[in-house]
Amino acid sequence: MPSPEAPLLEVRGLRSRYGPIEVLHGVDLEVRLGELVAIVGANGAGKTTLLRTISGVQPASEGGIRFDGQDITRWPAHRIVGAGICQVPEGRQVFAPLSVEDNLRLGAYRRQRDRAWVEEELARIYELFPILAEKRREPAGTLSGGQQQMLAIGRALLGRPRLLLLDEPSMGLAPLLVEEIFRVVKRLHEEGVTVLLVEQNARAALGIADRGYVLETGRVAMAAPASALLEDEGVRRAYLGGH
Amino acid sequence: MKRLAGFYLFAVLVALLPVAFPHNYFVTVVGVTIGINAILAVSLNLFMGYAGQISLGHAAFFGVGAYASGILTTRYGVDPWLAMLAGLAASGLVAALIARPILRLHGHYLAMATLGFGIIVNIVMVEAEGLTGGPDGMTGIPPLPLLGRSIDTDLEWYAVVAVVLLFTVWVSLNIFDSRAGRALRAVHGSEIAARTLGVDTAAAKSNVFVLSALIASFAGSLFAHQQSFISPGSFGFFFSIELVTMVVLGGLGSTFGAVFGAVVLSLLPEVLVVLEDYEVLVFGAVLMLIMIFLPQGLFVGTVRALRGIVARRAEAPVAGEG
Amino acid sequence: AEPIRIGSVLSVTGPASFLGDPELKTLQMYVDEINAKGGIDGHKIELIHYDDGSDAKKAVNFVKRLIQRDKVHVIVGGTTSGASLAMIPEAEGAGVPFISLAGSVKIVEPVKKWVFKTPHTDKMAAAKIFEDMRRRGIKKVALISGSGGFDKSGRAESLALAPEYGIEIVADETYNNKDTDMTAQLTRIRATDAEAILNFGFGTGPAIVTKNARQLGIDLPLYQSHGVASKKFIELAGEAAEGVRLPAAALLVAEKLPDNDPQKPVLLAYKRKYEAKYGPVSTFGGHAYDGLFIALEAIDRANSLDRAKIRDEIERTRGFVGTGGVFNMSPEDHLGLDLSAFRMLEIRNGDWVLVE
Amino acid sequence: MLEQLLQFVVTGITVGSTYALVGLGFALIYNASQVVNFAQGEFVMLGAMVAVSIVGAGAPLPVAVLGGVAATTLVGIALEKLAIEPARGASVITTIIITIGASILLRGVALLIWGKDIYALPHFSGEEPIAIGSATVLPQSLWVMGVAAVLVLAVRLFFDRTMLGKAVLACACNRTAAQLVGINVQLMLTLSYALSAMLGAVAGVLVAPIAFTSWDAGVMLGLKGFSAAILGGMGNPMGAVAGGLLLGLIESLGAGLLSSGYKDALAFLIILIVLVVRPSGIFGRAAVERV
Amino acid sequence: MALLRVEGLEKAFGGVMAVADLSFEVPEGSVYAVIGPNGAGKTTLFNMLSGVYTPTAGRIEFAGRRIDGLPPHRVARLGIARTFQNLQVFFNMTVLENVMVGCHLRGRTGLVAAALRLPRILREERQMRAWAEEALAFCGLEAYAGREAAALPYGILKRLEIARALAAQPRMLLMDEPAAGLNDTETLEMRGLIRRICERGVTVLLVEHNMGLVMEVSDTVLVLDYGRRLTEGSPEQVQNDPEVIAAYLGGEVEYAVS
Ligand SMILES: Nc1ncnc2c1ncn2[C@@H]1O[C@H](COP(=O)(O)OP(=O)(O)OP(=O)(O)O)[C@@H](O)[C@H]1O
Ligand SMILES: Nc1ncnc2c1ncn2[C@@H]1O[C@H](COP(=O)(O)OP(=O)(O)OP(=O)(O)O)[C@@H](O)[C@H]1O
Ligand SMILES: [Mg+2]
Ligand SMILES: [Mg+2]
Repeated sequence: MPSPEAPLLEVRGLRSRYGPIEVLHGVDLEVRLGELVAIVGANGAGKTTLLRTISGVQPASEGGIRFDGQDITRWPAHRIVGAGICQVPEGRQVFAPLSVEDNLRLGAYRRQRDRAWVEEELARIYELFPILAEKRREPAGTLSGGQQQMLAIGRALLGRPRLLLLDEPSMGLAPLLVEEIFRVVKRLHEEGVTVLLVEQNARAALGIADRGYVLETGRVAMAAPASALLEDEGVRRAYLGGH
Repeated sequence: MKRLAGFYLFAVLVALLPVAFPHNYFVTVVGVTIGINAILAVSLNLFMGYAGQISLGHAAFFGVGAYASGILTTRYGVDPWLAMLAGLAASGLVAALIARPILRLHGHYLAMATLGFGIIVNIVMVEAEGLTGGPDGMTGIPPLPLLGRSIDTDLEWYAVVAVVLLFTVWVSLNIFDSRAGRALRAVHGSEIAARTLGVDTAAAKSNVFVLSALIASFAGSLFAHQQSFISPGSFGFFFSIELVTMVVLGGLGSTFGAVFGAVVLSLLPEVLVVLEDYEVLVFGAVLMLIMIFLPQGLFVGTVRALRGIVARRAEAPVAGEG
Repeated sequence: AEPIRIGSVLSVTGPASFLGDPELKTLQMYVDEINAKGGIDGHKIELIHYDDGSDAKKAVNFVKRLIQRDKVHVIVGGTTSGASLAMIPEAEGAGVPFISLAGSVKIVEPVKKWVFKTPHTDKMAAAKIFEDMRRRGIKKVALISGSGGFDKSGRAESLALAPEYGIEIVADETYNNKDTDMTAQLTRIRATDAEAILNFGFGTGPAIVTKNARQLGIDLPLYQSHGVASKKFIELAGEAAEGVRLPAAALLVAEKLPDNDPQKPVLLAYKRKYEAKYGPVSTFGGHAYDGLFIALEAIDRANSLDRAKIRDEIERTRGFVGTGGVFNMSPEDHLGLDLSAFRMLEIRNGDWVLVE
Repeated sequence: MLEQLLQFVVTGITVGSTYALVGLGFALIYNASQVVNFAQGEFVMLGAMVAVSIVGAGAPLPVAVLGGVAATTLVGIALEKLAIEPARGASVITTIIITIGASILLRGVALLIWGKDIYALPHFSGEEPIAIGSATVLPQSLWVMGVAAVLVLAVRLFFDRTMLGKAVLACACNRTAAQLVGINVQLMLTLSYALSAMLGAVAGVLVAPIAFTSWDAGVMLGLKGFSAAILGGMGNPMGAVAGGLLLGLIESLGAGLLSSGYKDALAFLIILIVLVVRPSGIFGRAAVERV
Repeated sequence: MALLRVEGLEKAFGGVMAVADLSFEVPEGSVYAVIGPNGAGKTTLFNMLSGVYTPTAGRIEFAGRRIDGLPPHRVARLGIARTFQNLQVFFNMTVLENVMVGCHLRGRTGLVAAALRLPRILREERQMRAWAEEALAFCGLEAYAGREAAALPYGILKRLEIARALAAQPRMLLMDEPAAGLNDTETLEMRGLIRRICERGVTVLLVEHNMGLVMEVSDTVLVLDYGRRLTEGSPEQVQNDPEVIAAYLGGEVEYAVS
């Protein structure tokens, strides 16, 4: 059990590269238990790469990642998921030929033993996104972009995350649903799930976050309480449309 | 000029080899085999590497060319060059006929269709004994006349095949950086996007299929005259797979990769032959090891690795070519 | 003294490997033995061999390699007819005596200056079979054959020869050499009025044909070709092989030959030697034996390593007792065997029995 | 004529069941990785060869069958661990070339161990033909058909009803996403290679009594199995069976009614026609890719 | 005059009516937005307009010509280009090459001329390269020209698709969620880009969920719901339409509008 102050997720000096090109140049970041932390940054800053590296689908070339007191830097991805880190990946990444329901159930792949919980959560997700219930037998590949995004979110929730990594969860969603998503994130946060949120809608993200990081070309440029970032002139100019 | 720098280097190498080793079996005899295989691999790479399609029936076009030359010259006394033209016409026609229906298929289904086509052609070679001589093949194919004499010696053949190979490589490199070539590579990248940008993908695929069939057929005619003997076994499904292997082994999409793959795959058995009973085993193992450690292919993988080292030295992102 | 360089391209792997393998073993065994005894007139023998993997295309390069790089004095080899035919232009062009180990008549007909061969031809096999059929009064025959060179050539020779023996071919079926079931073809044959079945093939095909015929309850006399002349066939076909007849070289029944048979001592010697080292003999290895010794005796007679002289001496081979028969070559006949080289065998109680 | 036809159909089904069994193995690995495993035919050969050796050593047939299947399964696992796994991130085509290399290697190994001889395995329940009307069939063929039917159902249930099966499918369609839901992609791959090696070996030992086996026996069976799997619709176990049976029937009817020399050409021609009409095979569903 | 005229358009997938009985007109030179809930049929509409799907009923007229049922490359030839919601970048090429494929329709040399490198190829290559560079610069991507497309972040790729489509010099550009994945500042830049595209005389058909962007750049907004027209009007009209608010916008639009 980590002590209350000890961060649930701790990233230290993380470097990551695609082939010869390094894109994370030593990122330090932490998320405490129960916190909602937002990351903002321009296109190509390395937000997606950071989340991929935390989830273990992208190798870290240097530095370390600790989760819940354990060093998970070199763990295989499936073990990291097993430990409770779930991700809504960029670009949805649904299992196109599989049915919507199979996609969701696969989200609970490592939670299969909690049968009752899975059924309950499934029902909850269908309630949240009724269209998914309607299309439960359809191949996920036939869904519209926004519907696939809903599916990706639902799939991650079925993993019963302790730490939820969200990579632009509102992308491609209708305004009504964007609101809904933010409500859900907020609720999860209140229920005690720790959240690391990457959002293009920085204003909204920082609006519900406790703290925020600004990532610039693979480095943390700023770390501060969310409210402070919202006020910061530089952040406003670069990420919030300058208002 | 930079665009063709590699080509000039290659041309010089091809030209110098026989000068340096005029009576070396590996240059003048195996070199001809390698050259023909390289022509085939480069032509297949147009279809596979550029357009992102697959063909497990490429050897069939090689065979159509060879048999056209063989049959017309020995049975009907047609002039070898005319026979070669007839082979080209036949291959081109067959390719054009099957291209449209078959090239609608994708991935493994396309592989199956081309495989089936290749096997059918091969069965005809075996069964139509009256024309083809059946499984034992046909002998006595005359040498190729050129400039008033016939090409006979190994060295002469080396020269002919080298010229054709260089021409093929040049053509392939030209296509890479051209409107038509980019359209093909776009088909590889995303067929839908290519279509919405005005590329008639069906036509593009079909054209390159026909072109690669024509080159293969030409190589087949050369082969028939050079060997003076042909049999169906040389044009079967195994050889088609070997050609695909050459292309991938060298590096899919790269012209020199295809040449390189052909060199390695043709030379390997000549070298491994001393291993006798272990030859098959070692051949398979070598093939696997190359692909495991250089999944991009021997040529492309090595070039990338070298570039990576350079880039890391310079710590600057690099731009690529193909 | 300069070693005698004997070159060989054999199908040691690939579909024809069961032919090429015993051929290579035979060559190696005798070459080693002769060298151990000090060679021939002080000349050691150097055997240079390449495996064409049953691919005629490869054989062409290898024969060039033998001629250009290895500078061999004589070539013994060419396992398949395809490979042999492919090698002929090179041997002819370079003027190297070439003794082929493959079956097809085309290799020596028409006669080519530098090319000889040792195995019986398919035509002889067909003739031998038809002779036996005529003796048994069979007039209508169903033909079934594989798709390989051997099979097809056998089929063609049978079709051409049948009328000479007053035999009508009432069915002409084929199968693929790797097929696993021939009941469809045999069902068609069953519906004809054939009085016997003749199968030209080798490998698994003939065994499957034999078994399938029994499965379908066909009890016509079944003839196989010399392509199955090995114990393996009996083993694979099992009980179904009972009563099957085939023409074969005397090697298969060496022990059962009458003592006055001139071939008997040669056969027994080869057989004992080979079996002591490698297991059951096959007639294919025997062809290599014949080829090797015809070449060596010719070199001995020529008393020179001059290729042309060796060639001339090979052509003068008379009364050479080999495993395939007694060879009498001539400028018109570069094989030198007659029908008597073949014996008609029948399988009884899992063993060969001489029919005559 | 009708009598003959019955025999042709029976033969077609017999041969087709073999193709179906081999095709099933292709479908399995394809489902896990979209890779066509060119070494599938060698699994068939290995299963039979090992069983032959065990019988030769004097063990009873059931032991030999189990031994052949077990040994081949291990080879399948080894292939995945030693060749597929280290090539992580290789494209589908590169992986396919690796399997081509593996098939050559396995043939080479078989050549060293067993030489070039042809071997037979004893029939499981005798060789007395069984009459079906005017047609006959060997008991061994019934074994082939029966086991094929059972295995197809099993494979189908595996993919349709179990989470494990779905996880295998998930790996093929999106590796990253599969990792992100906590699937051990490596393990799934190993599992699928193990299972298809097992399927291949089962096919091998079942067919060896009828069709014999030798170091290169896998090539043609592999080709036919691949054709069956494609004809039916790659990845669909039912498709592999339908494709196999259809292929068997085309061959035997082609040989019986038309020309035996061109029967294979006919089979491939029909495959071509089917594909032109149905580009994803008989049972295959067109890939859904939205833009 | 209307550049695009759609009448009674319908697309059914099995039982699902993705688009039903849809009619509208797009005047030349305008920015015309199509909005609606997820799954309303917007992308399906684009797929039909660009020839990727064949409508099950109805007609599409572009510049007075009927184009429904035409294959995509024929549609493209008439002057319709598009971007994709699910990126369709040529990942096997560089950024410049991607955009040069965009110029495909403006060139005319074929495979044989290319193979033999006839002199006109050289001229055309130079020309295409210039066009492509111009399109890249227009979208602010000149710095990326030589980069492999596969190694670029999402946001850049979205702009690359726009540059590629513009390189075809279309009369009409279909943009499917160009601002998805962009932060507010980048969305502002996108707004500028769309305006400039429009200024070049290209008619823009826009699908977008970012209402801030839609409301600011569009001349007309069409709202779809379940494949049918819900309403059509100026941004102000649509924004205040209670039906649209209920079905799509929701009460607190603060998250969506920048
Ligand atoms: N597969 C890849 N190969 C090489 N480089 C890559 C690859 N993917 C991303 N990059 C590079 O890594 C850097 C960071 O990309 P990343 O996708 O993490 O950015 P991001 O912050 O998520 O951007 P966006 O907001 O557009 O999603 C970029 O410069 C990009 O070019
Ligand atoms: N190929 C297909 N097969 C089956 N259903 C399809 C197919 N394409 C689209 N649909 C269905 O049609 C409907 C409309 O999809 P479309 O992608 O057009 O929506 P959209 O308006 O673009 O939504 P979004 O805003 O989420 O991108 C959806 O319900 C979708 O599931
Ligand atoms: Mg990102
Ligand atoms: Mg959409």
